[in-house]
Amino acid sequence: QAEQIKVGFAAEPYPPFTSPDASGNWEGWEVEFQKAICAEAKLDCVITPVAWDGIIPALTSKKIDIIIGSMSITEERLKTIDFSDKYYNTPTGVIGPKGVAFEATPEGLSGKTIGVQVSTVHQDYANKYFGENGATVKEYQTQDEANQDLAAGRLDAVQADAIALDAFLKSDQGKECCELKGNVKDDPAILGAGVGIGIRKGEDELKGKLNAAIKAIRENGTYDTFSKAYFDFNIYGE
Amino acid sequence: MTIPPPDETTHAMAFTPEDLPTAASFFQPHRILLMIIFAGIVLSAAWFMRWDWLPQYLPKLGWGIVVTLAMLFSTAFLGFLFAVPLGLVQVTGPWPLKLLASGFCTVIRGTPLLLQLWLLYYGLGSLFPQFPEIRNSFLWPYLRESWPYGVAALTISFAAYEGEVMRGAFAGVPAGELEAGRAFGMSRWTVFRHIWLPRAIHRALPTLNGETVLQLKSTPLVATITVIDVYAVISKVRQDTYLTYEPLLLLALIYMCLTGILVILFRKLENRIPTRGA
Amino acid sequence: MPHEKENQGNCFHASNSDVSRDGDSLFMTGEAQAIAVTDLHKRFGPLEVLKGVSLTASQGDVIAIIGGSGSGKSTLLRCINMLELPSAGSVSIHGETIAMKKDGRGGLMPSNRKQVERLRAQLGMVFQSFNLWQHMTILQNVIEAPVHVLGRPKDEAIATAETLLRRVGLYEKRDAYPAFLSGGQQQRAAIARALAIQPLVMLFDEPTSALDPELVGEVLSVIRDIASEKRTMILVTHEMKFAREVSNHIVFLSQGKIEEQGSPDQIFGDPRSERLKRFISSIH
Amino acid sequence: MPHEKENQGNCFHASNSDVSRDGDSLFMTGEAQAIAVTDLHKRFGPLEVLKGVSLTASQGDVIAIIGGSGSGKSTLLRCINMLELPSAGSVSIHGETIAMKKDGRGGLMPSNRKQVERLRAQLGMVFQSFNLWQHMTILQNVIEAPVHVLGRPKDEAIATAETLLRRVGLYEKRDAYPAFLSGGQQQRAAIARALAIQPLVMLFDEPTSALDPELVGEVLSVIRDIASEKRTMILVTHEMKFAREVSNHIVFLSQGKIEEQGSPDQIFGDPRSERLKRFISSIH
Amino acid sequence: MADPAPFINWSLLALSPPGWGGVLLSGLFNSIQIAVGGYSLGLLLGVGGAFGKLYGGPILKDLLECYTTIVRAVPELVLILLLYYAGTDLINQALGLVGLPSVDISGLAAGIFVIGVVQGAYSTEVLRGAIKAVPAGQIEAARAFGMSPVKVMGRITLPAMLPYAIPGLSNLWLIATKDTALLAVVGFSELTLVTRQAAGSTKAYLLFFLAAGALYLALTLVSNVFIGIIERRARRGLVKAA
Ligand SMILES: Nc1ncnc2c1ncn2[C@@H]1O[C@H](COP(=O)(O)OP(=O)(O)OP(=O)(O)O)[C@@H](O)[C@H]1O
Ligand SMILES: Nc1ncnc2c1ncn2[C@@H]1O[C@H](COP(=O)(O)OP(=O)(O)OP(=O)(O)O)[C@@H](O)[C@H]1O
Ligand SMILES: [Mg+2]
Ligand SMILES: [Mg+2]
Repeated sequence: QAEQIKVGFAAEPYPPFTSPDASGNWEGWEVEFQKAICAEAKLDCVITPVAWDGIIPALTSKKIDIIIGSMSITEERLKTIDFSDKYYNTPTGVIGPKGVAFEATPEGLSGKTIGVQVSTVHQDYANKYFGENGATVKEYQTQDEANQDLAAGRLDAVQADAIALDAFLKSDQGKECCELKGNVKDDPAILGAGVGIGIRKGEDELKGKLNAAIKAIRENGTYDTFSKAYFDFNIYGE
Repeated sequence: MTIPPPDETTHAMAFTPEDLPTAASFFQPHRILLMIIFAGIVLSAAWFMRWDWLPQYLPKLGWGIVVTLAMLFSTAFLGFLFAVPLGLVQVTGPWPLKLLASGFCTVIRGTPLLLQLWLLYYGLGSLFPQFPEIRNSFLWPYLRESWPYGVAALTISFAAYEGEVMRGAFAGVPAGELEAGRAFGMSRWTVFRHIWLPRAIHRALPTLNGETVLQLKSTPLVATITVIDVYAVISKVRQDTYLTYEPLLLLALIYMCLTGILVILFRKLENRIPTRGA
Repeated sequence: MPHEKENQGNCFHASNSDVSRDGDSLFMTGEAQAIAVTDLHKRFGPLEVLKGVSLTASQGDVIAIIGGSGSGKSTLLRCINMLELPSAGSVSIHGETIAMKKDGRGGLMPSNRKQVERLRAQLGMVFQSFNLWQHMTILQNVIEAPVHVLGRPKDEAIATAETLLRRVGLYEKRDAYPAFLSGGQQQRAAIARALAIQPLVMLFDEPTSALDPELVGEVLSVIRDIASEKRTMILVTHEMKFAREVSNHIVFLSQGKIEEQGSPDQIFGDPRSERLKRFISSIH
Repeated sequence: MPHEKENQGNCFHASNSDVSRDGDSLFMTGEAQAIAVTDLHKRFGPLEVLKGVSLTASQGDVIAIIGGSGSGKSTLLRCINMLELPSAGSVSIHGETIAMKKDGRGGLMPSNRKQVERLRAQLGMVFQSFNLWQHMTILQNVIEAPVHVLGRPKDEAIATAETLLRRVGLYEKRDAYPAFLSGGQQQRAAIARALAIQPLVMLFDEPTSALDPELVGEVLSVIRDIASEKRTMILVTHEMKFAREVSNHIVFLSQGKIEEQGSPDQIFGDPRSERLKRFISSIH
Repeated sequence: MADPAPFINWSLLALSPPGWGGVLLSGLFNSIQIAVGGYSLGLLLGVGGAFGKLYGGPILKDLLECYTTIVRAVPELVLILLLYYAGTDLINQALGLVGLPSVDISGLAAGIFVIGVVQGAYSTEVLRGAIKAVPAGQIEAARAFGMSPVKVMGRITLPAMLPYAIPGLSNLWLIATKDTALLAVVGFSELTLVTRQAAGSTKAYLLFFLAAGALYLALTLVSNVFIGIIERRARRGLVKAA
């Protein structure tokens, strides 16, 4: 008798981690990860897409039970919710249109308009490092919209998770328009200690189960198996 | 096929000047009791909830309110300018124009504003950069921005709803008053400018009030296309602080105040041209 | 009814011979007739409402048009200032005939809109239902046509308007909106509005029939007052006693034709046609 | 005015002695009085509208209540079926007194709502403004109370209703909606609706005063017809000729009191009080 | 620069995957479910609210006044967020207080609840106006025939107010269908959100937004036909014009 757990993640496409197909199924690396974790921890998981913008309230008001949505572990978030150990960690990249040369540094981005997804660590980072150095930071509800506006010429650059950006650059649209300008200088205080599973505070039993499951799938090779299908490098970081 | 006239629903949906309480009406025993309870709720909300974030965001909130109001007034004004011909054409125009105008009103009133907004911004907006002519034109710096799309969508929506109201208002001006104008030798243009239009606006004013309040309630939708209005500022607060209730409650309070001020302004305006009865 | 044929289409010529008035009107006099209507026809679809009506009013005439409901009185009056376009026939105002052309659907239409607008501004019309402009104060109503049609300077128009409003007893109400006035007051304001363009002819269409009985008197006394200064007037009315007293010529309309016309004494004292007799007896 | 004091509060007892009718009513007879109102007071805020009125109607009586505007006639009638709650006094219907209790604000209220509803269903009220239910056809209006208040079977109610509608001359209109009928027809339908509950007493509040003069006749003739079958009726009316002809007792109300009452001949032929004299002379 | 050649790729709208037509239709179905549910709930609240506001005690009247004022002065979007997050939370806390287990509130139920509460305030105003439009004499006549208050309401007041209420109520229905789009911001997969997902996944923004617009419009137009029929029935007893 497995316990019923509602797994929340953003209802908008975030390839290659989560994206819906036309039959309404969600697929992507994070979906695979979630399946593996739930199987390992013997949890009966139901995936529940919610608006990214309200994902933490959804967790605290028990609309969902855990968040597996590429949510970085940060100090600020830890005030409200709890996290499992990290399950992946990737660098942060900046992309821009082809044919315009600049670097992913405060100087390089000065005077440019840079798009980020709202309430991500990237927003805070961009505000601190670029916004205060002459760049305009524009917030988007979804990563997809930011990419879209970059392709549409409304933005000069987009900062996000390097992997998410990579997926975009590999798409037809991304191939046409844009390229990686580089990764930003790390700031763990803002960019966090990797991505973890969001949990309500005080649910230590669940947290323990999840940590054990992460550890288990990493050790038994499941993690690497499904990761290979998506990435040609080590997504867990180190 | 037309959607029923909006007048009644406007009144049901929008908080309008006649809903304002009078000062005297507060001093009834049960009201005083209720107000004490209410004050208690407010105080305990202020005491037990987290408001430490507020000072930090005040300037942003102020700017957000300015953006919201700018959105409201510009789109209501522009929308009204379009509404007049839309209404007029439906009353007197030749049939192709009539059909076009009523078709426009039906389509706009029959689809959600959110969808129209996204259609303009993500749909149309994503087409523009594919044409180098547009990309190189002087309009491009504006087309890159998001607010022109918000203004366009809100204007179109207001024009459609208010166009329907103006249609009723134009049709409702007593024929005798227009006839009196003609009987005094006024040209058609003079009759329109001096009698028909002011009279129609006068008749439409109460509904116009309501529609403007409704328009205020529609403005937060522009936050979904990256315009930073007061709603977007509060969204940011929510995402920064992960507070569920406090920012939203403050937001509701802000909109209530804005509505209240708007309605009081309208009452002032309405009192300038007295009407009798109703 | 042979006499019906005789009367139909007859012109009623200069009434000066009929009455004692000597034409020392306050306003310009001249050879031309104030109003001349010739063989006017009007049909609404299949219904022929006016079947050839001719009528002349000289300077200073007060003509009352009487007749049963639906006899075409209002239609005749409205054809004079082209609020209703006649199907055939012609209308002249102060000797100037309104140019008409075929409208292609069996009726007529003015060939020169400007001319119609100019001539209309010489006719002061008072409607049964007042038709004051509700979004303007009484004063604004009265100065509207002088300023925006005749192009008079605003302060001059205001001065004239205030004199007129004083005359109809509404000076105190000049800044009120029509909706706040009684019917009688509204109708008096409408009369002031019509007088403000210093019209050649005043047209009244049952000016008292929308009023409560106790308000009728005040309006009639204003009209009586205007009539006494020998202003040309054509008035449709149901107030027979008043018509008899104030007019110098009475036209009895029946089924779209002039059934009988003549001096008040003749019409009321010695009606000839059966219909007029019946009409008069039904009124009393 | 000493005689005012005398009359005030007097009961009007069994009218059989006053008139020639002998009580062979079509409906049940008995010792109990159809209606007995005792020392009724009614105030609206500071205004005392009824200042102690007593009135009795026996089976078969037709009582006309007359009086100037604002004298409290409608209020009295409405107090009888508790549409207006009296401030003091009592009302009995067919010997059963409506139980009242203090409402705590200086007035009375029924202590048993069910009783009021039951007794109301024995009173057929006809309003000045008809008050037909606009969303029902005439037939539905007539069967509504029998079916949904008295619980009669629907087909039986329809049969009765059709008979009644035939009687008031509206059988053809039974499936029309009230708004499509003339005022006179609507009032006749309202009478049929009131008769359909086979009321002990019919109450009429100025049943003809909302009608155009030409429609009054048809309604009066229906009421006359009902009166002729000795149904108990209390009617407030301004039609003095009709009141005199149809009633066997007349009550003159003035300033909330019964100023004078008696047989029609006495009231109209030999009025005693000054007020009644003045009232009658103002009517003629 | 993207190749603009296949400007419209109709196969994206195919009903079965990989076409997104089916997803759109199921989104539409979700929208309709919420609209119907929310509208019905709103109507219930509205009937209660209208009678409360007209005949209730002073405190009930004031509370209802607060309800309608707040809903009418605060944007739907904000109300939806508040009710969606706070409302369901409060319900569970309330259940917890009385010792009941917290219920699992599905997105559908929450959507219906949110739209219902908003619609309830509007219905209250529409119905209150309609009840007030019923001539007092009609109700008085019913009382004079001995009808109990419940009967008066069921047999006279409610049916008689219908013709006055129907134009407003039909507008509210159309508003309910469109307000479901706002649930997109809380991640409920109604038509607007699935449209955005489809558009985001395929980058065919214009196509999908136009398709969704057509669906909403069709819903409106079909509703209009039914509204017309209902209105004609309800207005039978009223003289034309007015
Ligand atoms: N616009 C119209 N369209 C069709 N028929 C009309 C129109 N105006 C007037 N009529 C008809 O023409 C006839 C004459 O109308 P008119 O108003 O001239 O009568 P009237 O003599 O003024 O009557 P009343 O004393 O009732 O005002 C009537 O039968 C009327 O129904
Ligand atoms: N609901 C009410 N509230 C306050 N005053 C009322 C009310 N109903 C009636 N009145 C007052 O009571 C007085 C008597 O009214 P009532 O209608 O009984 O007079 P009436 O004799 O029927 O007159 P009428 O012949 O005009 O119908 C009037 O002065 C009236 O203004
Ligand atoms: Mg007429
Ligand atoms: Mg009365």
